[in-house]
Amino acid sequence: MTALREIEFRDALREAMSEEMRRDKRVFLLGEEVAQYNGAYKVSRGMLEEFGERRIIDTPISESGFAGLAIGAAMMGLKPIVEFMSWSFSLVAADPILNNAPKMLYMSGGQFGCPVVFRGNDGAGGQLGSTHSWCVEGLYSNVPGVKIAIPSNPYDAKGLLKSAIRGDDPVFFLESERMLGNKGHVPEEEYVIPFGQAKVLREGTDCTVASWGRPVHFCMEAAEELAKHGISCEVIDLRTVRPLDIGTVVRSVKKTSTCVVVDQSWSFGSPGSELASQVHRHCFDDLDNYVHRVHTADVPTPYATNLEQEYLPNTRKIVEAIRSATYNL
Amino acid sequence: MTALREIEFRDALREAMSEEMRRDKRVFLLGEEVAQYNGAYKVSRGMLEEFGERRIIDTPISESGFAGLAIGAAMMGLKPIVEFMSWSFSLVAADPILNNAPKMLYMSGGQFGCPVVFRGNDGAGGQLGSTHSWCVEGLYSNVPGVKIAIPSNPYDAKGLLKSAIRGDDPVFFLESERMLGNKGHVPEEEYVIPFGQAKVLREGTDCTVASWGRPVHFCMEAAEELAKHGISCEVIDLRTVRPLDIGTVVRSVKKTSTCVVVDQSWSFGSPGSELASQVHRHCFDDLDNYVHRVHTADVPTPYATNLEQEYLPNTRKIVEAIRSATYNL
Amino acid sequence: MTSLSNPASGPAAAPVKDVHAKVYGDLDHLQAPPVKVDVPAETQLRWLRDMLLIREFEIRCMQAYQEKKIGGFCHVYIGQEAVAVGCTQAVRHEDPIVTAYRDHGHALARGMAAKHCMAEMFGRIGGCAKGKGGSMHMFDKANNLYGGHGIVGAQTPLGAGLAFACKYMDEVIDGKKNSRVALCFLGDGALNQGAFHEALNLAGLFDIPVIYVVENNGYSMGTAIARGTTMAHSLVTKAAGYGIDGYVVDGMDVLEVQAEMKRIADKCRETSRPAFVDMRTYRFKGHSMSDPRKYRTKEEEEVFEADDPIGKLERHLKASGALSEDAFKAMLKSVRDEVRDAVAWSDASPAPGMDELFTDVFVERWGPYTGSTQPEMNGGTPNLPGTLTIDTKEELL
Amino acid sequence: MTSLSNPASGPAAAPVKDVHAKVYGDLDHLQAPPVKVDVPAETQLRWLRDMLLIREFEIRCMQAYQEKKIGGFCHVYIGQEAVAVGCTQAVRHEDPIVTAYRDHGHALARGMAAKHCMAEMFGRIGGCAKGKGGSMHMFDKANNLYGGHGIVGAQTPLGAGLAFACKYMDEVIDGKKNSRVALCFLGDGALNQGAFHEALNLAGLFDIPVIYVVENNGYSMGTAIARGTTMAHSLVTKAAGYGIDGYVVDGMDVLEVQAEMKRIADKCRETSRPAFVDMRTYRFKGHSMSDPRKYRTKEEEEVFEADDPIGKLERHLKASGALSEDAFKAMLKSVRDEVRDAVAWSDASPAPGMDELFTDVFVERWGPYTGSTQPEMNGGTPNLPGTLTIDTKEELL
Ligand SMILES: Cc1ncc(C[n+]2csc(CCOP(=O)(O)OP(=O)(O)O)c2C)c(N)n1
Ligand SMILES: Cc1ncc(C[n+]2csc(CCOP(=O)(O)OP(=O)(O)O)c2C)c(N)n1
Ligand SMILES: [Mg+2]
Ligand SMILES: [Mg+2]
Repeated sequence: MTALREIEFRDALREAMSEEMRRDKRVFLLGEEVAQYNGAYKVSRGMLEEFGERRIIDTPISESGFAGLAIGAAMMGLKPIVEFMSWSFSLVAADPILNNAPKMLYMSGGQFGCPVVFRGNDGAGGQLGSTHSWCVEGLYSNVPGVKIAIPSNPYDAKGLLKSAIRGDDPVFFLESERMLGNKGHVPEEEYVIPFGQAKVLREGTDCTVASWGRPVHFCMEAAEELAKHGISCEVIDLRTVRPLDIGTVVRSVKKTSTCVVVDQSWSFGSPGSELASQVHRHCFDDLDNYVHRVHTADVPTPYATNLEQEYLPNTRKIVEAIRSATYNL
Repeated sequence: MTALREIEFRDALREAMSEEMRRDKRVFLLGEEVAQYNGAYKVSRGMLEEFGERRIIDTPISESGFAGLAIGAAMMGLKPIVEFMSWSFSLVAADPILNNAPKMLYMSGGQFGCPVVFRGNDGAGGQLGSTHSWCVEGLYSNVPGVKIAIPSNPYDAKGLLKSAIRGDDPVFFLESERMLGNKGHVPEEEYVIPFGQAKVLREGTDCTVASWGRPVHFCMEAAEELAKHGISCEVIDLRTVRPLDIGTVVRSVKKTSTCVVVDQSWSFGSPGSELASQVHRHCFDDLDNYVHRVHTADVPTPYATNLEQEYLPNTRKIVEAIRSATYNL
Repeated sequence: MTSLSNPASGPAAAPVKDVHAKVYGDLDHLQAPPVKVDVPAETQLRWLRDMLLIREFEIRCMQAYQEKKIGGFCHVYIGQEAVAVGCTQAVRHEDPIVTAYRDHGHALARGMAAKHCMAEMFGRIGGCAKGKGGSMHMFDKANNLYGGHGIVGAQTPLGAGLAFACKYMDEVIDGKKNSRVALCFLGDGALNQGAFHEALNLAGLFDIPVIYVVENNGYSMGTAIARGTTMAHSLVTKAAGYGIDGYVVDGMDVLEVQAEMKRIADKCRETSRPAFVDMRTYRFKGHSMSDPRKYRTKEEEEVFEADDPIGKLERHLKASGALSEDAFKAMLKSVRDEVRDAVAWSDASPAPGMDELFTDVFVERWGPYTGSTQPEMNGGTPNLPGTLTIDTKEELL
Repeated sequence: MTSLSNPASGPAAAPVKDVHAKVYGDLDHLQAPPVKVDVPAETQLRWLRDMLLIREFEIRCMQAYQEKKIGGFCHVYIGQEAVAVGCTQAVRHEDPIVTAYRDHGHALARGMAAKHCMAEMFGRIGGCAKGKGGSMHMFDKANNLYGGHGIVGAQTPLGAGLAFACKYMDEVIDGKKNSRVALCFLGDGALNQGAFHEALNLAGLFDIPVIYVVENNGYSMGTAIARGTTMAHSLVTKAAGYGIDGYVVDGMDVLEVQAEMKRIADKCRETSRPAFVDMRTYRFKGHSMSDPRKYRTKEEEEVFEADDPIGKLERHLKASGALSEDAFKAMLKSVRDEVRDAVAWSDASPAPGMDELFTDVFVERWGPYTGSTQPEMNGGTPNLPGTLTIDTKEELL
């Protein structure tokens, strides 16, 4: 038995992009500092060397401009990958990414698809303050016509990004600065992961804990912690929030009868509120308690580290929520 | 007994602005076509004449620029009212309105407030197509630091807009092109309506129907229709979604045991999903059925009138939802 | 350059100049001396017909709007016909074009059948987008029209993307020299949107062969250009800030438009550089159907109406003997018949089926989203509801 | 104009010119002949100290960042000190200023005490924003500093708004002539954001007395200006597209900066027109703390380091006899003490209380949002948690 290959999250992203670029010349990458600088977070390290400056393209700080450029190019049949250094900088490009990309196919009566993958860091990166810590899924998941992936580990990141690039629809791909250095098993062999399929990370009988992206790790910690106290959690990683694999969550809740949703975006009108509301709907007769929700606090992101820690979802809060949901206070 | 004064929704908005402008010289209005053209929808008709071009200001088509200008001016103590001809055009200004206005006070540790009122038409205006029919509450209500009002009638529109202008915080004020000509009673005497206070429009015992903005009228129609069949609905107009007067809804649901939420924005991660999830939480032991939700269809806005009608929430769908919620199928 | 002689010369010349100077801020485009026209008469006749078709089409739209057959916003192109016709005739059919919401003229000039354009506005399944886009969002893949776009300025980065893609496909994928340019139309009001500035910088920086044609009709809604745009009298200085060549062209003269645009497009194609055109034109009607035009005078309108690109070409062709009064009448009749047929066809076209609400949301269908059928004009079968649901898992692997 | 003689003249002049030409694309700012300086020596000494304070403060920041006392992103101002000092000294204290995220220099130059600036980065209650803003978001109401802003370009419409408000308050509310101008700083990278273009157009159109100071340090992160910005060698052409006067100023010479900016500010104040300044400067360190600066050569850095605005003024004052070596040492010591004290004070300042998480969200408190306390530097009591909850109903009526 040979050791499993372990690589960093950022390497998994790069492998996905590079493999797809080798496979399909229509794929190219553009964004700020992606080429000569090797990416602000080194996700695209070495790609300029391999693919050249025609396919790995440094852009000026013009998110609205280059997102729109990518959309135009995609309408003509190319498959651009747009890197937002941070999704926090995508607000200046809200119109092209929300008003153009997701609606082009519909407005044109099926004539023009828009296969652009927009990707970059999402969520608090560690004391980056109010303007740089957006969880844009809280905003953008409201909009039909895009698919949204929020992977929690290198394996999923690679498989989902490959299917995002291969697909024919616009995708918002949300990574996390805090996880880029995380290592995980990624096989040598090629694989893709379809959108809309949740993964049960840990089976359990007392409480369904559903999350996506970085907080999944806190959920696992909480589950482990609570296992010591005899509370058995089933942890589900949704992996994509659009499409949302509600079926897997519902099946689980029908078994556990309680549910905690953990979402690192703000609470109001979020993917978390959506999931809670859908679970409530589909498991109305099964639930022993209301669906508990853990979010970031409903305030702008504070800079000070103590405030930021308290602001974010964390293991302690998840433990508390599970205890409350399962009446184990 | 004298006849009640009835005025149009647009007149109520204008009265609110004009009265506040007379009261406080720091208040001014800017936006596209607000001055010489009297407003694209005639909301500001005559205001240039009364207040002059220094206070009623025509801007170029530069939403990001003039929204940001207003924010800078507000930081210095002025009280701008920014008219977006349509909230659909606010996406190009997403960064200033979401990243600046709601966070300035927090980021500056309490030093700089941002008392700007952003207002304009929201929602489908009648075959305006995909790019022009946004219900931005679906996106923007996720963000802490702003208040959001979505009035359904002239009386509320005037009272809420006056308190928005008088207030010291940023406000998103969402009107509807489809309602600007609606008439309603607005007294001569001055009044303001505080944010965060829902209004019970119709008392009932069988089902709580909660909504805001234009669909409130469909809810009332549905309630009337169902009254004929012996189903008694309590219709609540939330009036503001941030703050959300969850107390009034909860008190009602504790009485009726069923609830239908009607929200004209897209369903996923919307104010509607938030309200449903909160009702579920607070009324877990009271509900006889899951909270039903009526939204626009989860697709871009179609142009064709038959598709658009089916896309939007309407009386038929609300009736169906109430019937289902109350097991009166 | 190639130019028709100004019919308003002689005694009326002075006031015309004054009015033009008032609207655009300068007189550049009037100063070019008229040059001998060397376009074959039959080509000129074709262009005349193309412009007439747009004019008559738009007149019918206004009627249909009054009759409530058309809903939403409707922006007609009357007065600006020479721009769409002259520009599309200056480039090749494979050159992609994209425009704003005042887009019927571009659609027709590009070759969309009047019936598909009209049916779109009627919200019928026979429309270019099966009635799902509407007046502001005309798309036509077969004719390389990448849409009308409703958000002011939004199409300008897209235009850069179209030209970028042409170049990428030819040079990076196929390893040959790029052969296409893109045309991106915008209104003068769009000059003030940040997206346009970003697009210009990108186009200049990346050597993208896109031509930005500013249809400078002097107004954005009720706002005269100089009230909303700095340097209105010399818009080319804006392009200069991005190192992009700027041109001023008389957009009321189809021959000049075509000749100048051809020269500009040829240069772009050759050098792979962007260009900026201040195309001086005028919309004869209001911004949309509800605009009483109080922001300008009747006299001003009359001066421009006298400069009508259609009347001018008609007079020119008649004067040169290439067009008889009878031939013109026949042309007008055939155009009117075409438009009338388009209306009749659109009336007869069914409303989209309710299943269409959930088609065309995703190319890869899942859950509630059903498939898509291609518009008839692109060889599809618009009446067949697309109900195929493909399992994502199978599709992807 | 007022200018120090270039210390790198003589044999080294040619390579310097080459390097400058490579970075900025042209040599405009080196061509102005040195002019006699008439600033009193004590003023020059004060400016020297102001620059030194920024320099030493930033050195300490870098240390503190390594020690993990500072988190997040931290962008130091080393090399650009002459810009913040010269500009703030060219305007009045009541003139509002706003800048981007590289903002420590502006905060200090504007008068924020080093301890409040440092404590902000330490995330402590004694910070200018009680530790809630961080390095990129320095605000100081008492000193009319309207923030560092983290989103590139976002501050540019705000800058127009500040100047607009000055004018509105004076002219519309108080009925007198406007007396203030606003300074809006931006990086060269911000030139490519649409918001800036919209701001320039608005400023030009509305006669807004805002001065856009582009701190052109040749790079935005790893991107040399000409790789991201068209017409990099002549940025003033961008302002010309909006009818706005443009200037090129040597940002490595505090005397030139102050003199030129005073002239520009006076003109803005007088005419109520905006201005645009291509301020040629250089950041000696990386973009932020994690930047290895591989995109430029050591030689290039050395040429600019030889042009260090602090060393230059120091040499000049020493040569003129206004500054002895001892006096300079004493100055340096006092600056270092001040910074060391700021660090000690910040270390001692407590982290914000947990209740601060919910303060400052709204001015009008409701529900979960508690009140706010003013930062100490503005006369408030930062340690007192604000817990007052006011009923909206009562407050409004
Ligand atoms: C971003 C945005 N803001 C506002 C509008 C509303 N609007 C539609 S057309 C228009 C005027 C545009 O004028 P111009 O660009 O000159 O084009 P024209 O109508 O003259 O063809 C405005 C303000 C919009 N569609 N998009
Ligand atoms: C809209 C936006 N895009 C990207 C970023 C990330 N970013 C921060 S600073 C920077 C470079 C800015 O360079 P410049 O404006 O020249 O300022 P300098 O760092 O040289 O002071 C970038 C790309 C951002 N903060 N905002
Ligand atoms: Mg126009
Ligand atoms: Mg820079």
